[in-house]
Amino acid sequence: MMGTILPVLASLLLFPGGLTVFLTGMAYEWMNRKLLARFQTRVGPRWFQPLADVIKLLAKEEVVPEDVHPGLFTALPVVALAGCLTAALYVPLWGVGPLYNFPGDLIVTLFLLSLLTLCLGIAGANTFDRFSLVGATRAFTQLFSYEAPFLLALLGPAFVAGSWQIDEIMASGAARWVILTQPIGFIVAVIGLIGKLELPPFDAPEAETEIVAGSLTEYSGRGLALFHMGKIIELVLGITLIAALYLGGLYSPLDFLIKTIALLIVIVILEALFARLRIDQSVGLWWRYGTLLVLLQWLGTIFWKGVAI
Amino acid sequence: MEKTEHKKGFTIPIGPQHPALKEPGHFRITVDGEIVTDVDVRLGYAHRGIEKAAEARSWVQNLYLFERVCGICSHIHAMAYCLGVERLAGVEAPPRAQAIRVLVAELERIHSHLLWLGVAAHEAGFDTLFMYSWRDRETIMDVLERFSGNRVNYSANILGGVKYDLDDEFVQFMCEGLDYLETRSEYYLEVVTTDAMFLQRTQNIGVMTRSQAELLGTVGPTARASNVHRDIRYEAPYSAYKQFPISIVLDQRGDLEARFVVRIKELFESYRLIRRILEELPEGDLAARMPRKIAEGETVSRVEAPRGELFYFIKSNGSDTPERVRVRTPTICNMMSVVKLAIGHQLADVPMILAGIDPCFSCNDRMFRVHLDQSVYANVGPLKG
Amino acid sequence: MRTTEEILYIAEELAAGWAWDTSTTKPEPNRLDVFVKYLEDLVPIAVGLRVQGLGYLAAITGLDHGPEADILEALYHFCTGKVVVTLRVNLPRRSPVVPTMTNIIPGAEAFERELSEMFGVEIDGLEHPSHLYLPDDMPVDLYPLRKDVHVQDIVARLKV
Amino acid sequence: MDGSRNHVIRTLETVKRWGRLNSPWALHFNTGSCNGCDIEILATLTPRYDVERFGIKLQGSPRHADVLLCTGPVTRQAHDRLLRIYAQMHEPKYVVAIGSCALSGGVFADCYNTLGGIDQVIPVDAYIPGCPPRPEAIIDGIVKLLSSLQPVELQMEKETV
Repeated sequence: MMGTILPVLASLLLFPGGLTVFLTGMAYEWMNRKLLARFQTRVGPRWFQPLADVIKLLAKEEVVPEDVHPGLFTALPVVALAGCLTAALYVPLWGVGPLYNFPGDLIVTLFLLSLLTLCLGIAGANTFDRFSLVGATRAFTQLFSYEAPFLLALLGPAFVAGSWQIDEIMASGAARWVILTQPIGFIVAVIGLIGKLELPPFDAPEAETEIVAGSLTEYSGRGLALFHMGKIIELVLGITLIAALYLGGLYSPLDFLIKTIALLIVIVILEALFARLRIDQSVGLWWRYGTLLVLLQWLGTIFWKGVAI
Repeated sequence: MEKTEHKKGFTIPIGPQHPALKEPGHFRITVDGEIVTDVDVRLGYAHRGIEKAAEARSWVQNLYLFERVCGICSHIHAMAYCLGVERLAGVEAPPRAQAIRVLVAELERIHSHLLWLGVAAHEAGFDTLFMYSWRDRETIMDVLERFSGNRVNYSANILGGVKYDLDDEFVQFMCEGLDYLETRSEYYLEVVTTDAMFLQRTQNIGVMTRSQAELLGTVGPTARASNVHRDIRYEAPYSAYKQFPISIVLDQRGDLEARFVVRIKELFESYRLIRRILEELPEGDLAARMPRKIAEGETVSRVEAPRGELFYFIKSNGSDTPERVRVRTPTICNMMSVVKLAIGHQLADVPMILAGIDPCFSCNDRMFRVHLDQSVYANVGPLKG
Repeated sequence: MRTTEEILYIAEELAAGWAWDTSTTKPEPNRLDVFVKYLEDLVPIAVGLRVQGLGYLAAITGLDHGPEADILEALYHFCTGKVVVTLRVNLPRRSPVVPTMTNIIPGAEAFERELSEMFGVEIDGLEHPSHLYLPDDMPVDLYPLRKDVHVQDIVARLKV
Repeated sequence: MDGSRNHVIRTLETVKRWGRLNSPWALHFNTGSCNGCDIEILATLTPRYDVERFGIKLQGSPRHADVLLCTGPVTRQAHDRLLRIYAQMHEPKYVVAIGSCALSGGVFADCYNTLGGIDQVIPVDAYIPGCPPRPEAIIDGIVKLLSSLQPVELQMEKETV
């Protein structure tokens, strides 16, 4: 009995879930902030900055505002983080193939990753703060417009491989990188990820100059820390997934580092380069172009597959 | 937090503490979804009662008080005050002092416009531009610091002239700074007119036609972006602007992009003027002697601050303190336009439109708290772009 | 573009033609002070200035001539180019009232509200003649810029 | 048993203190200043000074902030807002008064609408003089404030006494 539980616990708390994914997330957040700072000719944060932020937030007093459902207020960050941690089990983190797999785990992973945005939206709607409410509305709007293209873009490689299982898709794409055959899908996936994570220029749901901190305006201390960690983990998982499916799979830690960091740099460049889009602009952009392009890509792939057979 | 449902719609407060406003103002924005249906302004959070305090202080002490009406345009406030008091006393500052005053005023304009560019970019979520323009602004801050010893309230004016002189080393330092800034400004002009993503946030947003701008009484770059010829330096040259004329920068479009373009183009005009002043800097004294008591009389002193026309009305009763000093800052003239322009736009555009007039609440609030009512503007007509 | 002299001439003619008993002075070469005797002439002259394209309302200044003179004065500054045309009206200190200009000049509201708050001048016809432009706890009958009100009085009457 | 428990608590406190020291998120509130100090606070974010080096981030929501940066002589209208914002911040919180006006009222000391300094309204932990203080001075002030936080040993002794 103990023999079976211990490895499961270890995989959840140490590797690839839990500790490893936290530390990786922090490292990537640091890289993100540091690179952005360098692009803006600043020095940027020190290497331990994300860790200090999280520790400080965890040690801070947490107040549950009036007018909110206290249970929901406390539970949502936990659910969001738990979703992200669970998703870590199905993703080839650090290039050490996914720990668990079953047919269709891609879909489950994607669902688990959407959980964070969903929780963010509900958290905003739960607090009767005006900024939070607007933030929640925007978060949901963005959820609907960015999850779909992201999902479709990731299903492209799955379709080629003829499987919904992450490691099988990875294996089928190893010989020929999917990015070469489905460049549009790749671009949509990267931009979809930025939108999903609410990073600039798609950060309308938490646009500081309009609605302070969006859904999270009323959160502080532990809740904020958990949401924050959920976000950085989702960043890591998102780029891992894209790298695994589009960039020829991840088979060693070195492989993982090179490909994910390259993707991160692309994302940071986009962050630094553009002004924030209004929510109607970012949504319009995706429903009008993103989704359409992916569908075109799909049609192409189907056609090509038909010819090949 | 009170419950938020209103009969009229959903109200979002911006300020007095809000990331978009580095200064305290309070806007109540009623939205229908993301569309703004009503805007209400309340000011007065920075109202200190300066005009009353001025009546109890001597003419010289007041110089330092008015310099601190606003930290961004401190020189121009002091300059307007000095020009007015000198006119009342019948004293004219020596030509060299006049030229140095104008030179510092133009340096201040450069600093203010670059500051504004950064803040406006930040409102649009374009932090890279914000960082770049503020990095370059440090050049001008260095110049000002080297000139006067302080970065912000440089206190170059005294009644009757200026305190500091220019030396060759400083002029050299300043010219290098200006050369650098000129190339940077060209780059910024290119960015704000060609960056497609940024244009999405500025083009055809907050359009104000010429007649609307006139009716609302806007001043400064906000008015000039709507093709209104209103620049005191050009209309009614004061101080050294008579010898060193400036050409007026106008734009036809009246949208946010035009306001960016006008302000950046004004930078080039400032660089040109400063170089010209340095070439033809008159020799002579730095200050004329001023009497302690100022002769009885009233005068109006109008100067062009970075944000628009600054209006001082000074009345002396012949004693060593002023009878009345009335300060009308440019922001209050332009504030009306924000209220009108914002309606019908997206919520996300409101900070941009607000930033578009370059509001300065501490200037503004030395006096006001305004409650604007829409019905008053009914005859202005819709201003949606 | 009209010269300073032309503008001053037009304004002078206008003041003489549109209102009774109006005297004008030129305190400075670029300024024209129009002393408006009857309050009801104030708005028509402003309309006249507007029609002639003579400037925009740059500011409204209040002046208190002190309790002895028993007069408050409101100054409406209109600016065009170099010219500043000032309409001046005297008001009794006890119950000063001026008509609103907001119907013809929307931007006047802020200035009028300042006038009313700082000097206790009632603005006839203003949509929101409400009190309190100053801090919320400012007493309604305390007008900071009147000469007989001292800073100490205000501070003493305000708590906190 | 008690000793080891103490040890654990001490370690935890040290870690917490380290976190607070290295991640001060700031909230800026202008209580009626002339903007001079405000633009210098904003300048600390920008490339030349870059406070992100020290982990200082400017936050929008009082709930997220640890340090309240106040500028200005506190006008009567801003008084209530200042109190409210201070109340909205969560423990531990620190207040820094920036600029002469925030210290004592500065040139506005005898104006009728100012209260003369932040410490007339809320407790202040650090004062940064200057009109306005240079960005370096502001950064120095915040860092000094944080490094003066009570060392863990002292704090624990106090609790046991």
